[in-house]
Amino acid sequence: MFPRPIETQPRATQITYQSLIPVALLLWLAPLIAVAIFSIKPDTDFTSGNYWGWPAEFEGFANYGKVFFESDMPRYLMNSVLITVPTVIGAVALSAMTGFALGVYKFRGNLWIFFMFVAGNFVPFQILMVPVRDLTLDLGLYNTKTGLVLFHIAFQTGFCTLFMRNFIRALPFELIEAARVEGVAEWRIFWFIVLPLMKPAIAALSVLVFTFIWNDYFWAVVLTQGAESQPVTAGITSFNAQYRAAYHLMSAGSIVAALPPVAMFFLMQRHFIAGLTLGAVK
Amino acid sequence: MTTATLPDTHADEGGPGWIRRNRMTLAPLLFLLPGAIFFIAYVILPILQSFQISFFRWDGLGEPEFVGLANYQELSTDRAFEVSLWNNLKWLVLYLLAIPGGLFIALFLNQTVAGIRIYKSLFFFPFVISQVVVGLVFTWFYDPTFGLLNTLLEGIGISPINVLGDPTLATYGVIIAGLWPQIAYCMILYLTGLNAVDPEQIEAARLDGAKGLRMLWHVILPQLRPATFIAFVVTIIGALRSFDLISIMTNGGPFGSTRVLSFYMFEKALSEYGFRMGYGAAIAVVLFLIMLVFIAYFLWSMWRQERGH
Amino acid sequence: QDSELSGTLTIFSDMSNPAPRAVMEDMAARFGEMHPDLEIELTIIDREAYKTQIRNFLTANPPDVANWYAANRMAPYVDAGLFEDVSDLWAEPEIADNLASTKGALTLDGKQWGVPYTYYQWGVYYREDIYEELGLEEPQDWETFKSNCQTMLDSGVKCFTVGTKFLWTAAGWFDYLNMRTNGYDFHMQLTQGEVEWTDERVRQTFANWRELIDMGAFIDNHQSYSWQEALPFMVNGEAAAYLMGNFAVAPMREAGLSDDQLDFYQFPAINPDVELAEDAPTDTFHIPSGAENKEAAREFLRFVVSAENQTQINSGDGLGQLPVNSQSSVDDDEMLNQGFEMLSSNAPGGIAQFFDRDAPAEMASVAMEGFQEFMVFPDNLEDILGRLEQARQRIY
Amino acid sequence: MSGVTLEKAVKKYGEVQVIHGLDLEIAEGEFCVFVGPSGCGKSTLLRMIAGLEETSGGKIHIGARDVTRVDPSDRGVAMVFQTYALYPHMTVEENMGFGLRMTGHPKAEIREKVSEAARILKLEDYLKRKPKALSGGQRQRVAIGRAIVRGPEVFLFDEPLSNLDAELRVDMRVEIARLHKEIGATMIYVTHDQVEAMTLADKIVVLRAGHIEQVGSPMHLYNDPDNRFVAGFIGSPSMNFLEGTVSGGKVHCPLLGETAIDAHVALPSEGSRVLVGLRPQVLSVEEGPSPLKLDIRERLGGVAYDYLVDGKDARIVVETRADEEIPEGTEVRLVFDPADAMFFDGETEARLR
Amino acid sequence: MSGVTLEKAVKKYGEVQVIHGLDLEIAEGEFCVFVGPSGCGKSTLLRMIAGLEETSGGKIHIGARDVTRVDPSDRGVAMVFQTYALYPHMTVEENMGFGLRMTGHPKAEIREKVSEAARILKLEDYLKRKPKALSGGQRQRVAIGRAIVRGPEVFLFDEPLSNLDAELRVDMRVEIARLHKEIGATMIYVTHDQVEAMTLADKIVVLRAGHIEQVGSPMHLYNDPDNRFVAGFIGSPSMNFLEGTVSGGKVHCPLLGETAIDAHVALPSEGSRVLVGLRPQVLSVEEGPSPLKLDIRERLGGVAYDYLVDGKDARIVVETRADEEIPEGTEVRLVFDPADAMFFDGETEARLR
Ligand SMILES: Nc1ncnc2c1ncn2[C@@H]1O[C@H](COP(=O)(O)OP(=O)(O)OP(=O)(O)O)[C@@H](O)[C@H]1O
Ligand SMILES: Nc1ncnc2c1ncn2[C@@H]1O[C@H](COP(=O)(O)OP(=O)(O)OP(=O)(O)O)[C@@H](O)[C@H]1O
Ligand SMILES: [Mg+2]
Ligand SMILES: [Mg+2]
Repeated sequence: MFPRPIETQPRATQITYQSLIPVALLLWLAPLIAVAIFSIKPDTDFTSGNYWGWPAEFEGFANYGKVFFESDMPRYLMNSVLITVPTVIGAVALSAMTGFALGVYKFRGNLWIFFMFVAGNFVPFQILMVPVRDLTLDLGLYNTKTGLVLFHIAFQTGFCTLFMRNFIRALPFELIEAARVEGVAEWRIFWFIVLPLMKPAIAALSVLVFTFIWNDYFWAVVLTQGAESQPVTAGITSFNAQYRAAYHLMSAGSIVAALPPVAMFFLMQRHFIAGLTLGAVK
Repeated sequence: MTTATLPDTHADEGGPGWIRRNRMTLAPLLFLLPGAIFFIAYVILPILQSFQISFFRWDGLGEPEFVGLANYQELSTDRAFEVSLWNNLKWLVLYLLAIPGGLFIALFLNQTVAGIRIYKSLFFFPFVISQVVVGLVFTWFYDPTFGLLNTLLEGIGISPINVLGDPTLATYGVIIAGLWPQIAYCMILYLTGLNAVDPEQIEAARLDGAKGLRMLWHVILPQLRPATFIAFVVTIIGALRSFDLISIMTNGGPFGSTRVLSFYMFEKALSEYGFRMGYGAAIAVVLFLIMLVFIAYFLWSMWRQERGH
Repeated sequence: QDSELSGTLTIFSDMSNPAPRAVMEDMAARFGEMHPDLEIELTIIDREAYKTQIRNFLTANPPDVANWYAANRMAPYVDAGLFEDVSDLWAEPEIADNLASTKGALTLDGKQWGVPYTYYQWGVYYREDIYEELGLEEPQDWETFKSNCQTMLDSGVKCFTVGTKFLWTAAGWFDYLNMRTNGYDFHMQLTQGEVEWTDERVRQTFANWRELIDMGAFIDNHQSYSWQEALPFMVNGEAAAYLMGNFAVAPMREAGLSDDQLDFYQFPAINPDVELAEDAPTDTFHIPSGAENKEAAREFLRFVVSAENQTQINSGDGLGQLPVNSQSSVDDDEMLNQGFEMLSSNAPGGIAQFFDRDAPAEMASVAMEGFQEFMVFPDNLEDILGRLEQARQRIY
Repeated sequence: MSGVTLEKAVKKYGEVQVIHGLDLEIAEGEFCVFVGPSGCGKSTLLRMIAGLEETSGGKIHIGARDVTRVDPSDRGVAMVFQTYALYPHMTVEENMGFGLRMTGHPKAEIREKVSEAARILKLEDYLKRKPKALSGGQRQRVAIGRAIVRGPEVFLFDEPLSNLDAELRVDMRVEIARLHKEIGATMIYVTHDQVEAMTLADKIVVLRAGHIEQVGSPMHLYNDPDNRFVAGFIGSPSMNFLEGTVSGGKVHCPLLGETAIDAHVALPSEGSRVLVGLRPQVLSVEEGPSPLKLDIRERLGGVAYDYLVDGKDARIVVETRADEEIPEGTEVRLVFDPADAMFFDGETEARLR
Repeated sequence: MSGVTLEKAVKKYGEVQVIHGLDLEIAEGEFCVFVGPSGCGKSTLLRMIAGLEETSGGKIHIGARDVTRVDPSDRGVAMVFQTYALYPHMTVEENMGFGLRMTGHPKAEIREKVSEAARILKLEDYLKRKPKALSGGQRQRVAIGRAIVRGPEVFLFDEPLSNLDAELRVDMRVEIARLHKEIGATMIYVTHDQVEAMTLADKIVVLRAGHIEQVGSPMHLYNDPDNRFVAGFIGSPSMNFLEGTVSGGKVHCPLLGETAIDAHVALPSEGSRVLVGLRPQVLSVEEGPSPLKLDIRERLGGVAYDYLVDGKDARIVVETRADEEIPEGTEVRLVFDPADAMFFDGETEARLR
């Protein structure tokens, strides 16, 4: 292991290290901690200039209550869920199939099609902005969650295909051959053999795509408008406009917006990190 | 596949016979089709369309008017475009600092002490949070009147600075905000990379007398090359796509000094005052061409890998 | 007499803030009562979102009636043939007589493309209590304006708060300084692209502006704030005045400023030779050319501009703004009264819409960015003007 | 059940031909082993028979049927892979029954066949386990069980034991031999472990670079190889080859000093190069002046191997049993019965008989 | 150069003790092999000598120096790892010279030493290649070369050949033996391949569960094992053990039928359980009524192994040379010279002498 395991070092070094980590962590997360503290401060702290001090009193319930019951935040959150979940399902389903096709079959152009997905995934998505917006308009899906979901599925399919295909490639090909010798139809091989084996990849991808989509802002701005279809990332800005300089509420709103991916991350940490390293691209 | 259950009198010509004989061709096609259709419709065709639109003058409402290369000509004299291009370059270069930064933290955390897993994931935290929130947080951090930065600066007797209001500093301010999650990302990549470093090689190097930085440079870093490569790719992509933070933190300002290409094209094509689809598309094309260098590099190295197998 | 109206009338509106929203809903309900056979579908969209969304629905699924703004702001849609020519309405005496003051703002290519429903004055909102404390009066001329400011600065209060992050607030200052320096007609020529930005008269405007900047009249770091974020400076007494539209009054009152603390004055004359002119942005209703029920739509527009309706919607419980119909009465509100007084009797030069409504969108965005830069780096003036001139030549 | 016949079977990958028109007959119930150095085409040939690789030319028959263009699933073969290829998400029982389930057999029948196979392979106690929870040898047995369940006409094995450690390999080898005795089906088995080939096969097929070098029973190949390649490949330690020249109807080898070998075979013309093949088992050494020196003696307890070198690159291995005490470094002479020597042509490497 | 001495060496991982106070002396220039079953602590012990694991107790000397707390790089040892542990991004030359480079030797000297090592190992043609472009055996040679270049007092090998295939393993084994003769340095070698141990070692250390079972020369361990464990571990195929009981000064084994064995050793008291150890090489079989049956005969050309079973779980291996034709399935009797049998106590498993 590098650097040298700390257990083999003198006791003093060990203690220094052990106490350094939390300090470093506090510094590293200082901005977030600040926001968290903001979000439980009373309004008066800001007018009286107590920005960085300890909250004069705990107003967390009031602040979060306001966010949940007196603003459009719940609506935005709901939108985010309704956008993110179908996208995750759609992208994972489509890419499991494309990944299977590209990973298992040999046919002319296989690698080129694969590269098409990969390259498309790395495209600066701004170049898609004008045409995709027009396409969405033409489909009559502008400013609908469906429009956003369809696009996200398509775009994420590129990334997911890269991921899935490489994962399937790494599966022992003999499993598929064994099934073929046993007379199993191709789609059944996909369904009964490959899909169950891809569970870890599917889990990792789902978490990854979930955070990507949840945190998307650009496309939310380009393809949707207004509280009836915008996700929380876009909503938070209009929320902020609504509450102007009310930092305690803005902070509470930001925390609420950040919470689902964070929760996802903590619940599915292992998959998440596996996903990042396996796919290793956004 | 479903037809097999029915008795079929024409088993020999066409029908299931044909399906059966060609199923190794049909199967990949059918599996590929839904994903490919989606992807082509929403990604590939739009790229081509963008190229096409960039040759037109179009306000997105009326009829597009073909203007040839006029948009590109205008770009070559457009100061705002020039600023955006330079800013993109700054992003590219400075964003790469995330790689050594991530490596440093990863090395710091690559120990096995109690609770280290929790620490690792907490350090990774910033990456999971939406850039919108990151942008807001840093905007407050930089706030000229009450921001923590200036509170601290005052504390040590330096006059306050308005990072995001100063055209010479604003871009750097935004990049620093962007580095925060990106460093976290690189850190995780390196942590997993370090996990995969062959312990026997480290031991061999220890017997060979390599220590500290020399060990890092000669033995560890070469083994971390895959992680570095990936970190490089994602950082470049992140740098070129940067939009959210700029939009949240400065909205391109002050007076356009923090624009990058992606933001500028949004401004030109879709924002409140933007009605120039053709021009926006031309900016996108330029951005795409820059990115193409990296895409080509990535595909090339992937192609080599595939060959290597 | 109108009961023959039938079918559906779809209305898209951007009146999304709580008070305007109620007004709009009420207006639709009342119109519906008058026409029982007519079904009214009202869609209210977030005001900011509406600005970009209008492009999409005008082409994709046009309603029968839509909100928008007057003057050049509607030019792209008029040029693209997306708005219906409503000159016929303006030929009706009811409208022609009572709305004459805003006819110009709704005229493009010699035709009228919509009707106004409200407008509001711009001017200087100030902290009466601070002025009193320092013994200052509402200024009537440029010198007093500056000397007042100096007094305030000496006592540690900034003269003006402003938040230019989103640029348009700087344009308000330019509008006033330019109209006071060069007059309404010149301002209009400039926004129409008929005058060079490098013109000596334009420079004079900026020179006047610079005097204020050099004094330090504006709060620091205004480029980091939106107009709302600049409010606390005034509320907290760190700045004494705000050049803003009347819509700023509500949040200031909300933030705790009482009527004793808050007052309004007209931007004073600079060049005594030019007549005073004012910004009074007009909000409007239009009929998209793709509308299906144009007959009902026209009837709705007539209803909107009627004196009675305008009185009602602009009242203090409603929009709290000024009615356009000259037969309407103005609500009894300190600010509105002053504003109405000012616009109807003390604006002989003319009434402008606002910079980003008078100038084409692209010009507006380039120019406003220049204004912001000027406010921070006045020394860059030459460069800025050169850029604006270049843009002018390209755009018009 | 039925045998397998190849007729001019050819396999090309693009331009590269890896199987060069092989003819081969494997009788019903025979245990046939393909051996050969790595890359010689053993796996490819097996996979062609399975249908996993397309046959580029020639014909393949299983029994009387021409299966050259038939899908793998319809050939009536079962294959056991080197990596076992067990479905990791299914239990042993499900693994073994999967093929039947997918081809729509009734549940009861599947269960019956699976339990019969499990009995043969002593897997009854593991039916509910996942492959992960099994040892290497058990996994291998499951893989074989999966093949048995389908009751194929032909079993194909591709190096099934190479992932097991030495001890287990011996056990499983014995078990496969027993299985063949019990089921009696045709089996084709690929290996490059020649102990496996020798002990299991009824018939060994020696392949080299896509060609068949020799076909025959193990002892036949050991005792009567057709050429130098087969002679060197079969037998452990490998046969020693000494360079020699024909002179006066006898063979002179520089390494043997002055003594010429009296060869009772048809030697080529005077002065031709020949190779003298001598198995380590037929050699012994005695001290004496010689170009050869005892380099290293490896003692394994029961036997010892003496490595002789001539100072250049020749190396000769001699298997000795008695614990003679010739010190390393001594010059030694080879002693053998000329009747045990084999002779190969120096050019064609064909056996001289 | 110098030997290695362990004094009460102890290794603990937390609470778990894996090396239990070993004493061992390895003379200068000696080739010492550690053998033992997996997990017995061979690698741990080797790594303690290298300094890669801290020593929890006791002392380690290399030559006269106490190195117990010395840094690995300063111990004057070089290690060859099972996975070779070559730096993949460096050429062969750089790999071999890396250690010297790190300790600041001048370039010319490094080059000289590298080319000397390359000569010894016949690696001259590959100096510019990266490890990826080398075969397994070549990689192994580079790993050894890297050790040689540093001119250490002690070479440590941890199962260096276990990743090679059978044939290469034989070659490399011979090569390592030659290297030891040529350099003459002290070498410590870990393996669980007992052929390697037998052929390479001057001294074999048999470990079990962190204890030394026996130390001695290979032939000593083969001919005179101290206990059942060593007897079973050394020799291939393994020694057969037959259960027996002492009765009337002789040993009765059920598997041998009525005949009792006349043991010329100090037997325990009447009725005690003893184990009779018989190597496959000393056994032969003849047809006749017996509890044993010839199950399978494996013919390997030179030798054949007969597997005898008793229908329960005993299995006896007999090595036969002549090609007797006893058919499989026949009942057979074991024949041997009682002088070749070894006896072990049934409880302690210690050798009875
Ligand atoms: N897909 C392929 N494309 C091109 N050549 C191939 C392909 N698969 C195998 N070959 C070549 O065919 C030859 C035979 O390969 P095969 O796998 O049958 O060898 P093998 O005898 O099984 O070797 P091993 O003992 O290593 O398994 C080799 O030279 C190999 O390089
Ligand atoms: N880091 C460790 N922590 C705890 N126990 C360990 C550690 N490393 C090894 N052990 C234990 O020490 C014992 C000896 O391990 P060692 O690796 O030396 O065995 P070995 O003889 O080399 O086995 P093999 O032949 O499999 O390589 C084992 O029981 C192992 O479980
Ligand atoms: Mg093979
Ligand atoms: Mg070990």
